[in-house]
Amino acid sequence: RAQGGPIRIGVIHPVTGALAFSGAQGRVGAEMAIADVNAAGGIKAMGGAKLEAVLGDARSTPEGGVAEVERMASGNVAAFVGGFASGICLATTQAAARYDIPYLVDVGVADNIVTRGLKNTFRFGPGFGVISRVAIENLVAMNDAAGKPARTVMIVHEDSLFGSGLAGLLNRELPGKGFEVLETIAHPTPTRDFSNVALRIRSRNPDLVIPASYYNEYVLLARTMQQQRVRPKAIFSVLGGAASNYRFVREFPDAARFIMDCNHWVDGRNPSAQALRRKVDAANQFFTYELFLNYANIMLLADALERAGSADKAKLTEALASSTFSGHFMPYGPTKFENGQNSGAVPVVTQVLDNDIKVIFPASVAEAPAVFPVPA
Amino acid sequence: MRDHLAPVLIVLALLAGVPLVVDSNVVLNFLKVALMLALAGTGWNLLGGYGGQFSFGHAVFFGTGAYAVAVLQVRFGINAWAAFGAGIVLGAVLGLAIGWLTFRAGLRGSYFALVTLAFAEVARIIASVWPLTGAGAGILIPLREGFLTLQFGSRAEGYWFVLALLGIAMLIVRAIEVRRFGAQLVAVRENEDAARALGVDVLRVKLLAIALSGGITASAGAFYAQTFLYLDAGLAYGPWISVEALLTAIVGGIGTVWGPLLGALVLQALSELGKHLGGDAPGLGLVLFGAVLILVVRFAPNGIVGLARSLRPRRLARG
Amino acid sequence: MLDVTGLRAGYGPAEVLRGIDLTVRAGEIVAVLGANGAGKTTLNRAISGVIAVRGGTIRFDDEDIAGSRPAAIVSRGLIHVPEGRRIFPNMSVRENLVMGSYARARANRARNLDRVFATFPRLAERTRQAAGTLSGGEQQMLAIGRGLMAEPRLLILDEPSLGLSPLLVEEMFALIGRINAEGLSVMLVEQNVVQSLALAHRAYIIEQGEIVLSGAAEALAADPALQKAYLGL
Amino acid sequence: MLLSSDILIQAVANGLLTGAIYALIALGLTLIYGVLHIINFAHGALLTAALFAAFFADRVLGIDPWISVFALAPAFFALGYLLQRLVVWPASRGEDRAILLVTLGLAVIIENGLLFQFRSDTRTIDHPFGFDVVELGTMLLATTRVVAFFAAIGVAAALFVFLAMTDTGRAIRAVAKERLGAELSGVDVPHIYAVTFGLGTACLAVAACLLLPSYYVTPQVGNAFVLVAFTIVVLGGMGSVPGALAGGLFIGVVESISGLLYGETLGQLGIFLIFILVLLFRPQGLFGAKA
Amino acid sequence: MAELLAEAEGITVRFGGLVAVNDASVPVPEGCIVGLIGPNGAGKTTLFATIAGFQKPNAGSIRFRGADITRLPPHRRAALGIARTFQIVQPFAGLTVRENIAVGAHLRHAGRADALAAAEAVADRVGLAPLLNLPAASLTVAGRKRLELARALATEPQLLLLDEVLAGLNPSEIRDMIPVIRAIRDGGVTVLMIEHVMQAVMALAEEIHVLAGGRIIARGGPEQVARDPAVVEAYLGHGAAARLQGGAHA
Ligand SMILES: Nc1ncnc2c1ncn2[C@@H]1O[C@H](COP(=O)(O)OP(=O)(O)OP(=O)(O)O)[C@@H](O)[C@H]1O
Ligand SMILES: Nc1ncnc2c1ncn2[C@@H]1O[C@H](COP(=O)(O)OP(=O)(O)OP(=O)(O)O)[C@@H](O)[C@H]1O
Ligand SMILES: [Mg+2]
Ligand SMILES: [Mg+2]
Repeated sequence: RAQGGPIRIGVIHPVTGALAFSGAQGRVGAEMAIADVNAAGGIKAMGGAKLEAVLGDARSTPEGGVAEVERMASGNVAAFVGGFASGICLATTQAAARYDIPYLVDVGVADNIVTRGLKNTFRFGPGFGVISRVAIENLVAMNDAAGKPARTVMIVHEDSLFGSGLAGLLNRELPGKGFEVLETIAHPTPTRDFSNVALRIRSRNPDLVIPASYYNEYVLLARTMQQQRVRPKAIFSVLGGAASNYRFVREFPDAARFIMDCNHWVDGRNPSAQALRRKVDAANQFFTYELFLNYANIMLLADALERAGSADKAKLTEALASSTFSGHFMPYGPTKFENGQNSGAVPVVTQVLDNDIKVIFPASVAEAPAVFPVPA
Repeated sequence: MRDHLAPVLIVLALLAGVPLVVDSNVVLNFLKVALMLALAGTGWNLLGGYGGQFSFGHAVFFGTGAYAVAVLQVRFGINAWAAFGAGIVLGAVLGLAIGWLTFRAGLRGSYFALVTLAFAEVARIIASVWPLTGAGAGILIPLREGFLTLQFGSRAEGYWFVLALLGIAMLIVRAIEVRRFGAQLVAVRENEDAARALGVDVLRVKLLAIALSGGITASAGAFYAQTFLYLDAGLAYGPWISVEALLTAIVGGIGTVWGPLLGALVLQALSELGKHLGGDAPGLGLVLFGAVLILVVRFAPNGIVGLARSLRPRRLARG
Repeated sequence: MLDVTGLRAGYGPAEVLRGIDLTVRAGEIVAVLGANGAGKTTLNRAISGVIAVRGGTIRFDDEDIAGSRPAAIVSRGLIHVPEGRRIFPNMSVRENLVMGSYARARANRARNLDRVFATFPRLAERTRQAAGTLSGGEQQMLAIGRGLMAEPRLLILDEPSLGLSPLLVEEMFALIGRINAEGLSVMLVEQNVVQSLALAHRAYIIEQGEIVLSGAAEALAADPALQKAYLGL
Repeated sequence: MLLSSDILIQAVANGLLTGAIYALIALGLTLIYGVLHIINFAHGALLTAALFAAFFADRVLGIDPWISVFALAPAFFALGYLLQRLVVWPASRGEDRAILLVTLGLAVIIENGLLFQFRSDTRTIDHPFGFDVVELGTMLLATTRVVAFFAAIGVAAALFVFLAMTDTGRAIRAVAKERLGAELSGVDVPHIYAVTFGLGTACLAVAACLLLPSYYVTPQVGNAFVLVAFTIVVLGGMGSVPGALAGGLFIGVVESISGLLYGETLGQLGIFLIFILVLLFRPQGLFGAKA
Repeated sequence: MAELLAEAEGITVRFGGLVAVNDASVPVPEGCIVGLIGPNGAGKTTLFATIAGFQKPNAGSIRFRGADITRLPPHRRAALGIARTFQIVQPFAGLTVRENIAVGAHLRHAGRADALAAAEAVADRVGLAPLLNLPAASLTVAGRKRLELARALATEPQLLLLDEVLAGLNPSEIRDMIPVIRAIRDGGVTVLMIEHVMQAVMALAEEIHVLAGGRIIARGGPEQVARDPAVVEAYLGHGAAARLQGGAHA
């Protein structure tokens, strides 16, 4: 590469097909971060070299992602960021590994993405195991703190990896922690109608409803529950599309109010997080976790480039593996990769309060106290 | 009879030489995916193109081949090659089962098309809830490169493998074309009653065709699983796979040996072209792809093979 | 009434009609005869606009209809009862007949239905049967009945006696004579040479897409060449 | 599991409400299928387009979908008519398998054109009756869906009468099976094809306007409904309007009940198992004529 | 009389309320040409369909070479040596004439080359040789009728069921076809034919069965049947009867 030329970064997301919304959000985050890095003077250790995004569309399939990896690898990218879905990430990391090009997984929560021994693969955010474990811990802790108002639970989950995995875990863990799981309802994505689910919830009248669904279904469920006058003591979701989505909060403030979610989220008190939030609002975009996780990943990559002082694959991989990056706005502390997984990464609990999304747990990063149980 | 196979063998040999002269992984990856689609399409074509039984659900075979190879390795520790073979057999057996249910009931035409679509959906739903297939979580084949594990280190090896599969499938189709079974299959496509009157056991012919078809398409699915190493219900049984299988065959030239291969290459190229022209704007590339697809249909109504034939001086029918 | 000059038509690369000249005058029955594949059906299709005309003119009531769409030609009262019946198999006998008055004579639908049922009592017995399950001969009756529903001014019949029992053939020819007597012009394509010539006023013989012989029916029937070629005498 | 009869009855009611919308979508499909003999792969994308149209009518022009339906139905009739006349017919030249590909191409274009233009956001409208319910004993039925139910039944009935009683309706059925015969009866075949396509598309516009108050819009949203609609078309008998209606209601109830008993995921299985069973024992569909 | 090759016995077929064939029996002696005539809608084609196995009879049985084949599917009957043509022709429209016939020939010839050679030989016999390479879709009605005949012949049948294969031919063409059919019989194939073209039936058939309203109303030699008042009344009409009488004397 010519000295002083831009450093090319492969930004791969599913921007067409079924996952288009999340993919597009992720792309926006990565592009914003790259613009910010460049505006701040580029990679100083490399003479102010600029970052350049090479955009790729995985078309919502693994093979689509791999085709992009191949194309970009032949176009000399220094690293990859993105993937979004676990299935895509599994395929793209593996393809990138053949070239030893470092790959930063943005969301892809499947645990085995980072347990396959691929030296090039790094995940900054928490994996599924951690998220679900922390979600249960947090739920129990919050319930205890509030005087155990919730005892009975119904779980509504989408039927792919994340929803069914979580439902399985909840069913195993919750009974030992003083909860009774009344019923577990799986639904496909998309589901056209939630009337019956609401009906069943109404008839069993649980204290707590735990939905684990993607955005559209989540919204339909919440709307239908409101319509059918189903009012549990709390709705506590995990990675639950709508409870950490400003569009939902804005469009259905009544249905969204007081919903809690254990999810990837920024440390809301962090100034750079607030700045990003403002910027996203100004750009008329929605501040979603796909967006800021990608942003954070680019920041992490920029830091590694600074330390490596080179875009060389081996050096960059080494710099990532030894990264102790703390200039991000996630509530994780400095990064520390163990077998490619950032061991400090944890989710937090957010709640819809005053038409905004606030972190309410753990206390160390909480912006507001939890409202639990929900006032009748 | 040898003469009939010669053109196929020559083209296969030429394709086999590609990795020796081209060392772009982009090209090899492109070809590899195209050949995989051609393989799925060749299976579809045997039943749909020659037999006239349009299936909208060939994903059911693709997915079954894929899941078989994954589940047998991961859950039962069976060797990858054996699992691959089992996947093909399973595809064929499933074909027999579906064929027996549908053809026996006299389903044909669009009814058959929609029933196969329903079978694919049933398979997708089952795979998304059955623990054996990993249910919603999907199933991951552990990454272990090597000949015995059927995971190829280099792009070229994977390419040759799928080329070999496609070659076998094409030779099978070609051989059928020039035999009694081929004539009967085509007769069934054209007019079942007339075929029956001429002593064709219509049910048997269709069953044999769907079994072969299922097996061939299952091999494409097995290859998919073995290449990307991860499967979930949507990837294995998604409706788009069924569409691609029929698209390659129809665009290339239905009921011809070459159709699926040409169709797959052209469609993949169009898709790349769309992507290229559409730039980074999501959707634009696919809009162009759709538009070109319609133009292809407009100007090559009998597929690319048909177009090529009409450009050549009229040949007397094969004798 | 119908005046065809220099008509050329065909399918794909093959030209089937190579310059046909033919007239049907008002009130006439004109028979068109010829061997298999001579182009009789192709001639009918070209006249009724189903296939493209490649040359020549077709004048109906002094207006050129070559190149018009079939629907427009039907509206003018030129009705073609096609070879092979082409009835609507999924619809009832009655609905088939009603479809006959789709483009013409809607107002007289009820009256014409009664007339057709009077002409073909067999159809009256089967008004609700799906047309596709009628026997071959019954389907032929239905096809003609459907054609009559449009109150044709010129009726083109393509092998109407095909597949009918001798008794019905007899009746069919009598029927054609009767409707002609009521003022309808008929162009009759037939293989039943003897009876056609007995009924028709004039006749044309087509061979390989060209008219090779024409004239008064009686004269043709006596023509030794024709007797040898078409009557098997 | 214990289920009170109250719940079962409400589930049946819910199923009927959903089923009516399915029926409407299936109606469009069955019409187009019946005449063009082809499965219109663009149906889902056109439904999506209709939903977008209804959405923007509401958001930009402030016209409630229940009002805008009176403009959108004719507009989509025209759209369907023109698509068939200007795209599908010329490109396919009436060849079945070419039509299949053309509609597939159209689907890709429409879906991705919408994605390109409007991005993949999920959009919803805030309907004045969006959260209202009709209370019927212990049942709470969403007002919007009750309205949709009656409207859908009305449209199906009107369509049935149209096909059975009018000349154009008969011409549609005639062209379906015997093109040459219809041409020679004076039917303008390309026109009838286009009318049919237009009617099928207009059904989608009605469905979209009824669906929108209780649903959402994304560039992929139509597909979920069309898969079910295919099932309904076969179940009811291809080309049969009463079949589509009965099939839609039936599938709605089956989905609802089996969803209630086995969960929504396996409930989907219920639909397809019924479908396969029907095909095996009554291949011509509930209302279909024997081949 | 020769031994019976095939026999339809007491066949009844109902379609809903309609009795299309009503207790009809037709014996077919080996080596003969047997005619089946009757008014339109009499049930002739339906009776054929039961013999060839396309239509299950509600009552009655079909025997072939003494064995009861009532339950055999059509393709098994074809293998035994029963071939039929369709009144409403059913060509393999997308295939050439040669390929059409070869499908029939494949019943007895596994090899492609053999089957094609056999197809050409058959085409020669029925006068389709010049059209071998044309797509079947481009044949005229009469051409399709010949094709029906050729395909059926190509299966090398012992019993050939011909459903109005002469319809649509003009008198001289019919005259040309008569020896073809006779030659088929002379080649050892028994023929059962439905035909409305009386000249041909009279010239060819050794025995004629007359079906009307689903019942056999008359049977016997051609002359005898043509004179039968019931047949004249129901089927021939007086004009045709008169012409036939005239022809017979000429
Ligand atoms: N659809 C078609 N495509 C191609 N060729 C055709 C088509 N229809 C007819 N032909 C050819 O055109 C020629 C004339 O056919 P046409 O049907 O007009 O004959 P005809 O005089 O009506 O014969 P017949 O007495 O058998 O009905 C024939 O050689 C036939 O093979
Ligand atoms: N599938 C069916 N459903 C109902 N009725 C039928 C069916 N098939 C035939 N028919 C009726 O059975 C009767 C006998 O029909 P068939 O075709 O056997 O007559 P045919 O003697 O061959 O007459 P043609 O000389 O006109 O061909 C007819 O009235 C016909 O309408
Ligand atoms: Mg003709
Ligand atoms: Mg008959």
